[in-house]
Amino acid sequence: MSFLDIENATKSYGAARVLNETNISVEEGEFLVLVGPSGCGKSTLLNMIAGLETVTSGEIRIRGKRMNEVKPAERNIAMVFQSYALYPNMTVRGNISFGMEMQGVPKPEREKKIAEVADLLQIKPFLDRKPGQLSGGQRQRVAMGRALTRDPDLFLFDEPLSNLDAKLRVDMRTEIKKLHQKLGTTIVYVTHDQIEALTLSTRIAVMFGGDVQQLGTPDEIYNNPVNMFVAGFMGSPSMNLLAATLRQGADGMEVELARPDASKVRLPFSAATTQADLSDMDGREVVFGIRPEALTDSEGATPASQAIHYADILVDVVEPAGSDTFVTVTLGGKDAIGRLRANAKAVAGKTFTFAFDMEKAMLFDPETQQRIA
Amino acid sequence: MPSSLHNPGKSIRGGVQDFLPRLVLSPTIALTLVFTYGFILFTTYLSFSNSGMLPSYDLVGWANYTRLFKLRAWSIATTNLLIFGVLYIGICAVLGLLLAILLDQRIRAEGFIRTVYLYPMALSFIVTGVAWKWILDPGIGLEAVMHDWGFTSFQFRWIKDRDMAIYTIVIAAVWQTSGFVMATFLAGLRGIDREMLHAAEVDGASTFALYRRIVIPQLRPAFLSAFVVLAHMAIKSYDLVIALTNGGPGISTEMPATFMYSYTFTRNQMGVGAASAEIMLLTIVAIIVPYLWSELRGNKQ
Amino acid sequence: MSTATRSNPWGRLALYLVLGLFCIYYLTPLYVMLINSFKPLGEITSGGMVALPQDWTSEPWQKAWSEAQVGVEATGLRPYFINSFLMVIPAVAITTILGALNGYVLTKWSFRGSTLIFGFILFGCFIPFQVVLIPMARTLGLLGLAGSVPGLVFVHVVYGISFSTLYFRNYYTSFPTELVRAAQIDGAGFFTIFWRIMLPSSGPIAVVCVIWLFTNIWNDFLFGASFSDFDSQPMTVALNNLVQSSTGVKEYNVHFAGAIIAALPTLLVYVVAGRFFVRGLMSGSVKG
Amino acid sequence: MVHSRKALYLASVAFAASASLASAEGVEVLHWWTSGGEAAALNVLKEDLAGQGIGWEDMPVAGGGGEAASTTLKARVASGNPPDAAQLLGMALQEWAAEGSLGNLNAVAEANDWDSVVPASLKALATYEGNWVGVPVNIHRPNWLWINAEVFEANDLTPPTTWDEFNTVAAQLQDLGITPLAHGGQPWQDATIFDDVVLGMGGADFYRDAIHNLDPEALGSDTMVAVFDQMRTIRGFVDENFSGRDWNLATAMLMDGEAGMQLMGDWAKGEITRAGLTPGKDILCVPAPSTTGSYLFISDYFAAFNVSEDEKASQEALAASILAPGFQEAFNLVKGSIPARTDVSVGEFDACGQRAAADLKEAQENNTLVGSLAHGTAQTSAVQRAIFDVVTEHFNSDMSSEDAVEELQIAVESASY
Repeated sequence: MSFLDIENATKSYGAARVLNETNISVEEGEFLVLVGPSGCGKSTLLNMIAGLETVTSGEIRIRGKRMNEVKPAERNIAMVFQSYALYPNMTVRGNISFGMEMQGVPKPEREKKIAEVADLLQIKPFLDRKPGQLSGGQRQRVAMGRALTRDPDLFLFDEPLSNLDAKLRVDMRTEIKKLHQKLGTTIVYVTHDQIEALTLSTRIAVMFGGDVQQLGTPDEIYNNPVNMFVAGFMGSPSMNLLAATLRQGADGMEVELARPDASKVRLPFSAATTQADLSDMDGREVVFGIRPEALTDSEGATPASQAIHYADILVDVVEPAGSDTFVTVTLGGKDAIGRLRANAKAVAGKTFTFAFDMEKAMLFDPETQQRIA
Repeated sequence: MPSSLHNPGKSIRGGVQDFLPRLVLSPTIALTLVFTYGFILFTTYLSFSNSGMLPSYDLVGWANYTRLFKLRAWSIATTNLLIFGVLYIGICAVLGLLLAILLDQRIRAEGFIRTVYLYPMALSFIVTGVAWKWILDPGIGLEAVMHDWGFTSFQFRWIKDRDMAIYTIVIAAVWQTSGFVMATFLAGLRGIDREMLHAAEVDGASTFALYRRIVIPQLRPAFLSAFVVLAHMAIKSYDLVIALTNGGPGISTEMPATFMYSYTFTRNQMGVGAASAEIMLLTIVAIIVPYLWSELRGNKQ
Repeated sequence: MSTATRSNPWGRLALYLVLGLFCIYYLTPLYVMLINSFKPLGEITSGGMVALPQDWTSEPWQKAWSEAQVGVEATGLRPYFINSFLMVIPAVAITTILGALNGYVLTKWSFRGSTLIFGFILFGCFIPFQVVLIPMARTLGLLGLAGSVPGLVFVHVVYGISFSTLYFRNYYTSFPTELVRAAQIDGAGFFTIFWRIMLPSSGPIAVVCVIWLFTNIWNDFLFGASFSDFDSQPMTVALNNLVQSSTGVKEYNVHFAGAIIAALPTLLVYVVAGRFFVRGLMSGSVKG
Repeated sequence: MVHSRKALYLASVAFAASASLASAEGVEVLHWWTSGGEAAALNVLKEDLAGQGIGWEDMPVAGGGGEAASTTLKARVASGNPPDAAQLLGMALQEWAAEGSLGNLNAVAEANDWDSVVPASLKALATYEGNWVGVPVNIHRPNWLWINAEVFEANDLTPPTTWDEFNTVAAQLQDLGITPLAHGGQPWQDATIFDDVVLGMGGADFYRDAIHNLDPEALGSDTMVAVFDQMRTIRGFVDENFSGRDWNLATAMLMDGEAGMQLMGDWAKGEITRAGLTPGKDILCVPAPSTTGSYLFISDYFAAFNVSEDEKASQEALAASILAPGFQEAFNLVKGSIPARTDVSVGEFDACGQRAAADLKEAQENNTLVGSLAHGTAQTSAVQRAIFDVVTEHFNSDMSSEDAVEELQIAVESASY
C-alpha cells in the first residue's frame, strides 16, 4: 500500500473515453508530475484525485482508503489552480481563511494560521487587498497560501505557473521546490512544461492520448524513454528522431542515415551502445534518436564515452546561443539539431565534422514507435 | 475560455448533495410544465372549440383557423409583426451594443448616462404613449416644432400614414427597450476579463479588431439574452400599439398581440383568439428553437 | 477599455457627442411629459405642447399624488403604492433568487439533459399572456389565491422565472468554474458556494435581472387588473384609471405627473442598482 | 328562501338608517368610471349605501369603454370570485346572462316597480328570459352634433338638420379655412359617426333592420351604399391630422374655433363645462343631421353576478339605490347623461340635458329609440367590432362604397355564429 494509489482508473464522458486504465502509486513525500500536451488526460486525472470529477471505473485510494465516493473537502487535499481561482469578492485574508472557515476552524486559530502562511509566502502586505489588485505572482502566492492552511495530506497543482511570465515562472518554480523540501508533503503536479516536470519532480508520469506513456524518475524519463513520444516530448531542444536503416557492418550493426546529397552516413551501433540483440535486423527501417547534446563537435564530446563516432555533414544553419552554439543539419531527410561548444568552428554552407555519442543514441520502431534499443 | 461549460461539477456525490441541484431546479420545472406547457395545451384545445366569451369545450374542428386566415386584420397583423420584429430586434441589438461599448470607455458621467438610456423602461407605456403620440403628431409635435423654427419644408407625418405608421411604433419601441439591451451588453462586457483585452492590445489589435474578434464573440450569451428579451417584447408588443396608434390609421398597425387580445377578450371570440395564439406559438417555435438549438449546442462543446 | 480612444482627444469628443445625442433621443418624451405636467390644463389643450409652461404650477403633481379621482374616492395614486410594493418586492426577490439558483445549477452542476431543460424553461418567455389569463384565473381560484397579493406574486414569479434563469445562466456560463472547484476543495457545499462565491460576483447581471423584473412587474397592468381584488389593486391599475377614461375629461397634466410619480420607484431602482455595474468584479480570477 | 330574502331586503330598506340588519359584507363593484366627474358621481352611491350600513368595495378598471374592465371581469368569474356587481353595457349584460353568470333582481324590481319607470328599450337589455339581471344607471345620447356658436354666428351659418344641409355648411366652413368637423380617427369615433349616418339616412326602422337584426337585405341595400357615400363625404370634412386623435382633443378644436362642428355623445359636455363654456349656449347641441326625432341611446348597467346568500342582501340594496330617483338625478347631473327612469325631474339639467329628456320621451312614443352600435347597445361585441373594422377601414382608405357594403356583409356574416 502506497500513500496514493490509482488503480485501473478510467474516465469517460458518455462514449468518449478521455482516460484509459491508469495505474500509479505515489509514496508519501513524493513529488509526482503529470506531464503531457493538452488533451492528454492529465488534468482529468488530477481532478479525479481531487474529487472534482467522478471515476468512471477503477479506484483511487489515499492511505489505502477508497476515495471514489468521498467529497473533495473530505479528502484532506489542497489544490492550486491554473487561474489561481481566488474568490474575487473576498480579500486575500478572506480567500485564505475561507477553507478553514468551512472546516469549522475557530477564528483565533484561523488568524494564527493566516499569519503563518503570510510570513512563509511573504504576502503580509496584501492581506486586505482584493485579488484584482494583485499582480500575477502575488496571486500565485495567495493561491498557495490558501492551499497551505489546510495542512493537507496531498497537494494538487494544476498548471500553477502557466500564467506567469518567464522569469517569475522560474522563481516560483524554485519556491515550490523549496516548499516541498521544507514541508515534505506529497504533491501531484500537472504541467505541460517538460522543464518544470524535470526540475520539480521526484517522479514523472508522461501522458498522451489518455494513457500514461511512461512513469519514472526524471533521469529514467530523460535518458531511457520507452517510446518516441516520451523521447520527443521531454528535453529541449527535443531529441532528433531521424529515419534510418540498420546495416550489417564489419564490427556488428551500423545505422545508415541519408545525407541531402544522397550519400550515406554509417554509424556503428554495437555492443558498446546497447544490450539489445540486433543481429537479424539487417536492412530494417528504424528511427534513430539522438539528443542534441550527443551530436556535437569533437572537443565537446563526453570523454568518458566508449562510443564516439565522427561524420562530416553539411551545415545548414548556425545559431550561437551564448554558452552553446546550435547547428542545424539535414540528416535522414529531416532537420537535426546539434549542440556544439560556443567556439566551435561550424560555418553555414560548409561541411563540419560532428561527433556522435552513440552511447546516448537509441533506436525506435517506426511502426509501433516503441524503443528497440 | 474554451471549457467554461465543460461539465464542471459532476463531482459531489452521495447523500443529499447528489440530487440537490436537481431538487433546486425542480420547482421551476414543475411551474413551467404546468403554467407554460399545460396552458399551451389548454389553448390548443380552445383553438379547436367554439369558445366565445368564456372557454367552452365543444369542439368545432378547424373552423377557428379557417376563419382566422380569412381575416384581413390577421394578415395585416402578421405582416406588421414581420416588419416590426426585424427592424426592432435589429436596431435594438445594434444600438444597444454600440451604446454599451461607447459607455464602456471609462465615461465620466457613466452612471447618469446609463440611467438616461435606461429610464424609458421604467415608465409605463400607458402614459409615455401619449407623449410619443404628441411628438409624432405632425400638428403639434416634431413637424410643428420644425416649422416654427423655420424649416417649413420639413415633413414627418408617418403616424398618420397607413404605410408608415408601423415605423413610428418601431421608433417608440426602440426608445423604450434599447437602453435595457445596452445594459445587458454592458453586464456582459463587465464580465469579460480585462487582462485578456490588454493582452490583445499588446498583440497590436486595433480597437475595432479588438471588439470584433475578441469582445463581441464573448458576448454571445448576452446576445442570447438580448434576443430572447427582444423577441419576447416584439411578440407581446401590446401596450405600445394601443397607446400609440391603437391599431390605426384604420387597421394598418394591427399586431398579433393586439389581435389576440381583441379577439379573446373584446370581441368574445376566444376560439379565434386561441387559434391566433397557436399560430404565434408555432411561429415562435419555428424561429426560436433553431436558434436556441444552435446556440446551446454550440456552447456545450 | 482601450487606451487608443483614451489618448485621442478628438475621439473622446466624438464619443461624448454621440452619447449626448442619444441622451436627447431618450430624454425628449420625458421633457414633453415634464413640462406639460407643470402646465395648467388649458395651456395644454390650447396648443403648444412642446413649449415651456407660461404659468408654472405644481398642482397636477399634488393632484396625481393625493387628490385625483382614481375610483369613487379621490385618493390619488398614494394608497396604491403600498399594494404594488407588497407585490413587487417579494416577486422580484423570489424570482431573482430562483433564477440565480437555476443558472448556477445549469452551468456549474450541469447534468445530462440540463441544456435541454434550460431550453424547455426558456420557452416560457414566449407564452402570450393573453392566453394564460383565463386558465391562470381558474388555477388561482383553485389554489385559493384569487384576488390576493400572494396570488399576484405567484403569477409574476411563474412568468418571470424564465427570464431570471436566462440572465443568470448566460452570465454564469463565463463565470470561472475553477472558483467553484476551489470552493469545493475548501469544503463549501452547494449552497455555501452559491451564497459566498457566486452571488457576490453577480452584481452586473443581478442589476439587469432586477431592473427587468422590477420594471415588468411594477408596470404590469394585465395581471394586476385581472388577479387583484378591490383591496389589492396595484399602482398601474390606479394609474390606468387615472389616465384612461372613455367619456371623462382628460387631464393630461395630471396624467403626466402621475406617470412620473408611478415610475419613481423604478427609477430609484435603476439609480441604486446601477452602482453595482462596477467594472472588474471578476478580474483577477479569470484565466488569461 | 325567496320570501326570507325579500323580507330581509324590505327590512333593510325600511330600517336603512339603523343599518344594523345589513350584512357586514361590503359590496364589491367593478366599474370603469374613474375620471373626476364620473367617479365623484359614483361616490354619491357609495355614501348612500354607507347610510344603509353597507360598505363599498371599489374595484375600478378603466380603459377603452370598459374593455379592460371586461377582461378583468372574465378573470374574476373564471377564478370563481366575481364581484357583486359589475358595470356593463347592454349587450354585454345579455352575453353574461346567456353564460348563466348572473343572478336575478326580480325581488327588488318588483318592490320598486321598475317595470313601469324604466323605458322598455332599456328594460329589454336589463332582463334576460324575463328576469331582471341588471339595473340601468343612465341614458347617454351619442347622436349629438356640437356646434361652435361663435363660428356659426360670425359666418352667418345655420345649424344643419339634415345631412344635405350638413354637407353644405361644412363646405362653407371649409371655404372659410375652418375645419368643418372636429374628429378623432379611432374606431369607436368613426363608428359614432357611422351610427349617426345610418340612423339619419335610413331612419330608426332601417337602423333596427340593418344594425340590430343584421338583415342581409338592409345591409346590402342602396341606402347602405348611400351611407358609405356620406361617410366618404364626411371624410373630406376632417383635418388631415385626425387619425388617432382622442375625442376630447377634437372637442378642444371645436371650442377653440379651429373646427366648426363635432359629432359626439353628450359626455362632451364635461369637457365643455370644464373649459368654462356653457353647453347649449357657447357650444350648441342639436341632434345629429337627419336624426331629429330619433334617439340613439347607451345605458350603463350594473349587472348582478351570482353571489352567495349572505352577499345577496347588499347586492340588492345596491340595485335599489342605483335606480332610486334621488341618486338618478344626482348622478346624471354630474355625468352629463339623463336618468334611466322617466319619472325623475330634469329641471336642474342644462339645456342639452333637458332637450335630451324631451327627445327621449318623444322617441319612446314614436318607437324611434334605438340602442347604439358604437357603444355596445346594439350588437354582441363580435359583430360590433367586425362592423367597426369595415367602417374604419373604409373611412381611412379609398375603398368604394359598394366594396364597403360587400365587406360589411361578409364581416357580419363571419362574426355572427
